[in-house]
Amino acid sequence: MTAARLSPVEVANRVARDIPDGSYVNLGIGLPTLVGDVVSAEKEIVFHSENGILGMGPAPAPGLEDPELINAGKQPVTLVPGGAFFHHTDSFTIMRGGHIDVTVLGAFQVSEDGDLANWATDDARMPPAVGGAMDLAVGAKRVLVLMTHTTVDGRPKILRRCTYPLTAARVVHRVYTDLAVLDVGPSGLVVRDVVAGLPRAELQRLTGAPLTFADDVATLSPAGP
Amino acid sequence: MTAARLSPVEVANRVARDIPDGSYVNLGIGLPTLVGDVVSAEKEIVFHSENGILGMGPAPAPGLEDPELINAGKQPVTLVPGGAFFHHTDSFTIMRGGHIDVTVLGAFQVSEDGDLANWATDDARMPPAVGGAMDLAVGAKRVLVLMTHTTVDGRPKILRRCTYPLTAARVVHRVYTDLAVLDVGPSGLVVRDVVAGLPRAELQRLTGAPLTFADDVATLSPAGP
Amino acid sequence: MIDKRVASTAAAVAGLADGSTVLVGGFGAAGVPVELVHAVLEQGARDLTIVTNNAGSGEGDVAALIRERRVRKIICSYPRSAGSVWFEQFWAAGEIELELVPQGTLSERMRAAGAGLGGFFTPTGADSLLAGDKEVRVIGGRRHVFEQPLPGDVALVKAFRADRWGNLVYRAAARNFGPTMATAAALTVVQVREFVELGALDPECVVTPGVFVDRVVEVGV
Amino acid sequence: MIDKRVASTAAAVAGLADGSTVLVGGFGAAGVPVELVHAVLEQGARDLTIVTNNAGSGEGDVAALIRERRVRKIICSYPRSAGSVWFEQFWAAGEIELELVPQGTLSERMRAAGAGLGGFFTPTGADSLLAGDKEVRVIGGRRHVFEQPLPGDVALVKAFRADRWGNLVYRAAARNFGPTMATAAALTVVQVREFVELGALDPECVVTPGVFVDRVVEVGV
Repeated sequence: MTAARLSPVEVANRVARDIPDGSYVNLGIGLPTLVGDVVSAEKEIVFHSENGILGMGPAPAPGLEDPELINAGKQPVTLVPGGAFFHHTDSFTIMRGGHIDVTVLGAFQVSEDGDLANWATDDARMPPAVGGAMDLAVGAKRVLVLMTHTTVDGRPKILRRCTYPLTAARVVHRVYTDLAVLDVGPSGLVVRDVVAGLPRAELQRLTGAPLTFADDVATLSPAGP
Repeated sequence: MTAARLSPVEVANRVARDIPDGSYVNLGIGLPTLVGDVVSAEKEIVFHSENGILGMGPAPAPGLEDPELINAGKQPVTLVPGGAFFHHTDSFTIMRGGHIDVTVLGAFQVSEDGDLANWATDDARMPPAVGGAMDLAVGAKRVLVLMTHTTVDGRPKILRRCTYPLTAARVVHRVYTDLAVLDVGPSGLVVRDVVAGLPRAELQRLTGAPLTFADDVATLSPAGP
Repeated sequence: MIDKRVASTAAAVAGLADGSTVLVGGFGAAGVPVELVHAVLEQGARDLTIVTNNAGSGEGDVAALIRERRVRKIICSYPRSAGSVWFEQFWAAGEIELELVPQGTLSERMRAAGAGLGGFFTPTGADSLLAGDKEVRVIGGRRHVFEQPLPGDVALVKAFRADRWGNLVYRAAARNFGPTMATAAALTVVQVREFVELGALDPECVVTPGVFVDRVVEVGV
Repeated sequence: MIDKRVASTAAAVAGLADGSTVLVGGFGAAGVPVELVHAVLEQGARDLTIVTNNAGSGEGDVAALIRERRVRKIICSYPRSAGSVWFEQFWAAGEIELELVPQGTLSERMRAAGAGLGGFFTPTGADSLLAGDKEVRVIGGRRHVFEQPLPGDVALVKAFRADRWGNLVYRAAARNFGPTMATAAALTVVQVREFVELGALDPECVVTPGVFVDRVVEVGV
């Protein structure tokens, strides 16, 4: 195959380009946190953390960690000037109440209708855990998913219908993978970007739902289109 | 009639005696505010005001009024050390959530079951107005009513059933009037105190619901029993 | 770059559409965004629904909007204050609609809107005429009434200080409905006594984080 | 005279009854009232229902209560953190009950209890398995699920500073569930780093007014 999949940082770069200056943004734990590392310094983005922070800054210098200043992934962070602390109920007012402009979430599966499955698999050996995923999914104005296009064994994660338990129905606006950028449109998935060198038929083969292609499909490359 | 009705301040004195040290108290507007003026300085009582104050103190000295530090009756007040400000939604969390130990309310009518009517009469010429009366009535741990025993034209305000629109049903614990102190018991009204010189039959005549008398009825007098 | 500061009260209320629902802060005279309300008077929007605790007083603030026949309906808890003469006159003439809501329910309904909730059951008013034909349910042995979220198109709020991100602190009992209304409107407009530098507000003491605020204007009072 | 200060963590948790529902603050390690939880371990109450965001970590805090078989049920949003080994072991063996609640709903259910509300409709989880057999209602074109209040018999909270009235301020992201839990329990017990004089806390910055607090103990951390 001539197409090289994007690295996680490259996908994060692509997501970061779509976040407007001045946005209030919540990044899910895991891969989405990369977006915070690569967003342009020319934009003023206010990062929200579910555990009661607006204006979350990067990790502190070693030795300066504050165990009471952590993010949703329980990693030490900092607060930027203009930041504020509040309690959990107020924090979820922000999330559920439609005050977050953009959230970037990881996912196990996304359906062609924008259904999101990112909290549970069909593995019953582990106790279920949900955290704030459902609140973010129903509450953010724009839900972006950042994930690999296929599972580690090559099966599609973008499907007609999710097979894993849903986080929320019809909430995802756009999906960013290591192969493509896809919008969830009123009549299904619309491809906006495809990684350089990947034939459309091959992208369709790796996707479990029918694709249409935008008139102006852009080419995704590590340097960006 | 040989019995002298108590003055409003004398009734307020009687109410104040029943408020335990350390209580969180909300006083309704009008006559109930007198209770704050007469409560013993030996007790530490924290006064709540629905507009976002705990630790409300007395009126400021003339010239020191702060137009942004007012009570529920829109009169200037002060804040005592240990006081705090909060917003309306939090203030009503305190009121409705059962965190106020005692509220003292005025009333048009009280029923033998403890129904309270204190927000509307049957006069349809004035627009209705309710404020925080219903929240206090349903939320406080103990609801005390301070009112005259009868209307200005001598009709009973304590009734089998209220004829005015209800504020809340079965909420009043004790009624303090210028003639008596009455508990709302499981089988009706029980007289605890009667004003000096008032025959029991006369108290019953001025009351629109059957009374029983406690074994140890006390005598209410201006100096207190 | 985030800068929510605007130069005038006229700019702060620009675009207010006829028929809007406007949440107006204040309890008594404390926390009433008088300068913003007067800017609405100048701006001209009409057929407004005003959500506020009282129904205005004298000739200023919401009373002036009522007098100028700009208010179709008022949703409040206590429209009968001293000085609510314009409201009383229009109400008696049947020229203004009133939805009376218990004060805690008023605040809680706006909170529900701001918090993305679909409504709640409260015991407040469940035994009263104000329950009207609302759904009543016995929960824990007690009657509760179902209350719906109350969102605004615009909120007009008075705070004490703001930075350019719109973080707010308030003063004393002028805080009242402001923090809740700020969460509940599509467009939240705030007047403050003074602007401060970003970072000047203690992050532990910010009452309304800027995420809830769209425009801030300095009015000096 | 109001003085909610107690001299020891043992005195702070005295009287905790078997079978109690205990709200335990904290998110990750921040804001966990470790010293109070360990006092509960010493105190001996069993058959507890613990409401908390995570299911403990390592050998301390809630994990220790689980290990010692003192926890019948846990109500939380995320029991699968690194180090939740005791919970995972007991859960796999069917020896502990789990009620999984989305994080915002967990906090909101406790708020409803503290605010005297009978429950609320939320879109969160309405399309998920967690809706279970709960009432679902379409509101504004969107599915909502009815969620009930979640009160505690006791709340264990970690704050930063307290005065003798129990007024509290917190630090940074250690605030998390504390202010809500403090409203939602019949008995609210707080550990703080330090006591301050009455009047030393800025009345504009008090996060939890003392009305919600019953006992406070100084633990130095």
